[in-house]
Amino acid sequence: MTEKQPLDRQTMANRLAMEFHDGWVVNLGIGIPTLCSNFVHPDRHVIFQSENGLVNYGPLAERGEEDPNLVNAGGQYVVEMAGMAILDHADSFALIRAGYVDVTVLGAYEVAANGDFANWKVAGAKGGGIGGAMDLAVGAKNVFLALEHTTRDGKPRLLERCALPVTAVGVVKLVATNLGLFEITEQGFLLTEIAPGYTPEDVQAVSGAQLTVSPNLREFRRR
Amino acid sequence: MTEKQPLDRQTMANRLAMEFHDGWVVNLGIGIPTLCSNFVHPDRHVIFQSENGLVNYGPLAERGEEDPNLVNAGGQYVVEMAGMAILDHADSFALIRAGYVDVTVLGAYEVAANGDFANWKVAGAKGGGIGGAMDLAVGAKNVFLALEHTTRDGKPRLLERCALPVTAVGVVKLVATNLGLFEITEQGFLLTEIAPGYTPEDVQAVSGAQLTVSPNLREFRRR
Amino acid sequence: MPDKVYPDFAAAVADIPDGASIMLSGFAGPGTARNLIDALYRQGAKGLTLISNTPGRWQDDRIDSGVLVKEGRVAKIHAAFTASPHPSVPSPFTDLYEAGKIEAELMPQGTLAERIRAAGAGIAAFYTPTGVGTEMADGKETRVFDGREYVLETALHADYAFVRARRADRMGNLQYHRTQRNFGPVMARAAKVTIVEVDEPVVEEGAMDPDHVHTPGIFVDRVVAVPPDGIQEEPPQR
Amino acid sequence: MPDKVYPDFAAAVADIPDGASIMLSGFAGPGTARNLIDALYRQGAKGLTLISNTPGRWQDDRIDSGVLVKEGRVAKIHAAFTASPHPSVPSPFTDLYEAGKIEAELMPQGTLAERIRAAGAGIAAFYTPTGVGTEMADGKETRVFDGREYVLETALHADYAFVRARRADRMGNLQYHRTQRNFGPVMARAAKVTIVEVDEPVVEEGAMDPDHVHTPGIFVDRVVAVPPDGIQEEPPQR
Repeated sequence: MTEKQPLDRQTMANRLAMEFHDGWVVNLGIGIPTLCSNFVHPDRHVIFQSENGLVNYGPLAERGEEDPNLVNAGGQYVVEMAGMAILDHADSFALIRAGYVDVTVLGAYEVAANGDFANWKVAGAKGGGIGGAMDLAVGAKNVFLALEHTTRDGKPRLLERCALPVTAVGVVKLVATNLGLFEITEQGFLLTEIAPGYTPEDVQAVSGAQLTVSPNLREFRRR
Repeated sequence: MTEKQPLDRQTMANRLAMEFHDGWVVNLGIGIPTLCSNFVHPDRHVIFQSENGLVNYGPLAERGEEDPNLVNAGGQYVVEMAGMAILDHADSFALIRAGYVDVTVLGAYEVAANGDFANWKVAGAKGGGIGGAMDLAVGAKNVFLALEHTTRDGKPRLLERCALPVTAVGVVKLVATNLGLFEITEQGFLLTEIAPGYTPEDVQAVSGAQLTVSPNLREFRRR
Repeated sequence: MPDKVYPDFAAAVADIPDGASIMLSGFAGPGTARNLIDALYRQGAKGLTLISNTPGRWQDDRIDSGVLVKEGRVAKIHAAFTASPHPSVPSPFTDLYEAGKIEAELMPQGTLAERIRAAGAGIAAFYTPTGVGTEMADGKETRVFDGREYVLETALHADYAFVRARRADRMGNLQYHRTQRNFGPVMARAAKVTIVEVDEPVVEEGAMDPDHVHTPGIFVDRVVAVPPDGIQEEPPQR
Repeated sequence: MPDKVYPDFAAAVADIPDGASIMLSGFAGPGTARNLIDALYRQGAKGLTLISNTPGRWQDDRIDSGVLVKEGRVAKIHAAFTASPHPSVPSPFTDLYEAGKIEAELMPQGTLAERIRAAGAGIAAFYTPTGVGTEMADGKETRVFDGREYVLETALHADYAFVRARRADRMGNLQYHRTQRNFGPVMARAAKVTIVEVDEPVVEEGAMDPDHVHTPGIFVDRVVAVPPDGIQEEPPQR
């Protein structure tokens, strides 16, 4: 019997990046999603877009080659890419709301079986941090999430309904956690790929929603 | 007794241009209003704006120096001015609606004592030509009109209420015709300057609204 | 990545079906995609809906939307003019319109631009002060904000946009020259498929300063460079 | 023509009264008018309303809106964050907000940008799909267009805007460098008085290609060039 091997953050990000189509416009949130840009598909090229007005930017800047005025939405210094373009903030969010982003990958505190998710406010807080997430969630053609399967104290993040205030309603299509890959369907969470050494029962035990197991369940793809 | 001398179009335009303040952003309609740009005030500089995205453009282009892609809203070739800027059409009308135009000078078929005017549709026509007039009329801080005092068959154009479909409601402040200069006040048309040889009674006789005569009535200013 | 550079105008408009809605950039000449309009004329599509500043003028030696209108290929037009701005400017539209053979929606030019902008910005509708108290507000919802009255206008979408620019790179990034820009940037964002003709040969990615790209390539689907024997911008009339 | 070039930051902010509303450009550093914020801090105005992406962070060595917040000079803030985006990023705002000593209106960043854009476009309100079904739509009017639900949002105006750009000419025409642009163009149009600090010495009119002016000077009221010993954009942290 294989030892249980939860997936690391880069593996989760890579798996979602494998779903990017050639030519897609991709927006990556802060945290695990940012790691998607490290995955380079051999025969597909994607365009990275950042809500602070960057279209078609390059990888993170190496030390010493940063331009102080060229950052992504996470405030990280990035480098230029041939064919890059700059927009002001209103035009950048116009682009997002109008559906020109093919996929946004976001982090989340919770995701629900009905496609709702929550990522802007923690329990009991007066304030929140929305940033561009609500616009991306309603504007992007596909919303993918990358999150740890449970909270630090072991509570499930995959739920029947979100307990926290939601970021958007019914938009999530695909979720990668450290335990597996889940499509959100009419029937809720569909477990399609699973971390090595785990059984569907293991994953169900730490989930707050009923999972459906794909008849084609396979080990989590790494390439 | 002075011979009656109706004002020519350039004189009407000049008179309105004398009201431009230093630094004003000025938008000129097709026809008589365009002639305002020929008036150069010795110690005031204005910025001409055109609704097709031109900010701070120069005079009409001389023959041979036209740029086929540089026209004003009347489709006339103009020359560049140091400090010129270009906007797209949405941004250009954003500028207009947001109140950055200090004055627009427009032509009109009719103007009413309540500040309404009509310049986009003739009687009996199915179609009309609005162009940028409605946006300018509600957006500009000042709306000035330049028009002949009567139609070709002698009917008045200064009326108690517009008969034609209006372009905007209650916006006109100042009107120059070939017979005089009129402020629009709470009491309606106030005749402040008059063409040489005309009496207020002469002007009233060809007007369709009751005129008030300014106690300071003077001959139409030419400089 | 799909190649956006098309070999000729015919290929760039080949798939446009009867009944398509098409935004046409251009104001008083500059920005008008005359080569694409000419190609569409030859292609034969009919029952079209056009969205443009005017219904076009058409003189024998110049191609613009009027050539489609005149041939009865246009079912409806959304424009800021349904009469010639000048009696001296011929419009093949007028006779058809008076005869009820073509539909038209007339609106203020700023409303036209903003409705197109809204479509490309994911905004469904907006309140504008323009047209309040005029026929343009007839039958529309009005509402007072901070003591001023506004009229509700909705986004205007289209299947295609025809745009003319000065320069494009292989990714479809565009630069316009002077008042050629006009409706180009907003139409490119509002249409499902944006087709662009450019004055100059297509350049490689990286040839434009990113600060000076007017329309990012993600809004552009097809690009054709106007050849030396193509239709150039209308020269000044002498 | 009034001279828009001011000799120093103190002069450029001297007339800002208590209770003024101020838009602050800047996103994650670039575009933040740190010298103007610093001058306003020294000037002493209080009871301010700020409109900016975040309520600022403030570390001893960096000036941003947080320095005004921390000193209790801000009565209200409109922002896309009322909590730190990262627990690692300090915000002087949080304690005051939790204690009820500062008001805040939280909204999605695209709604913030579009509300500012609307103010500078003469649009009173618009329907956006963002925030539907969330707390952000609580108490707001929603409406269905073409089968999709939208929420009504209104224009957001201000008395002043503080913007940082790369270059200005004497008429106030601006160019931004890369993501320094962010909120600059829309805030410059939405505020009654726009004050700009620029990286480079002010140039003469005519030094910029008209096609590459990002913000026309008619939206700009005051310009100050950042001197060599002024506050430069935050260098990368090592």
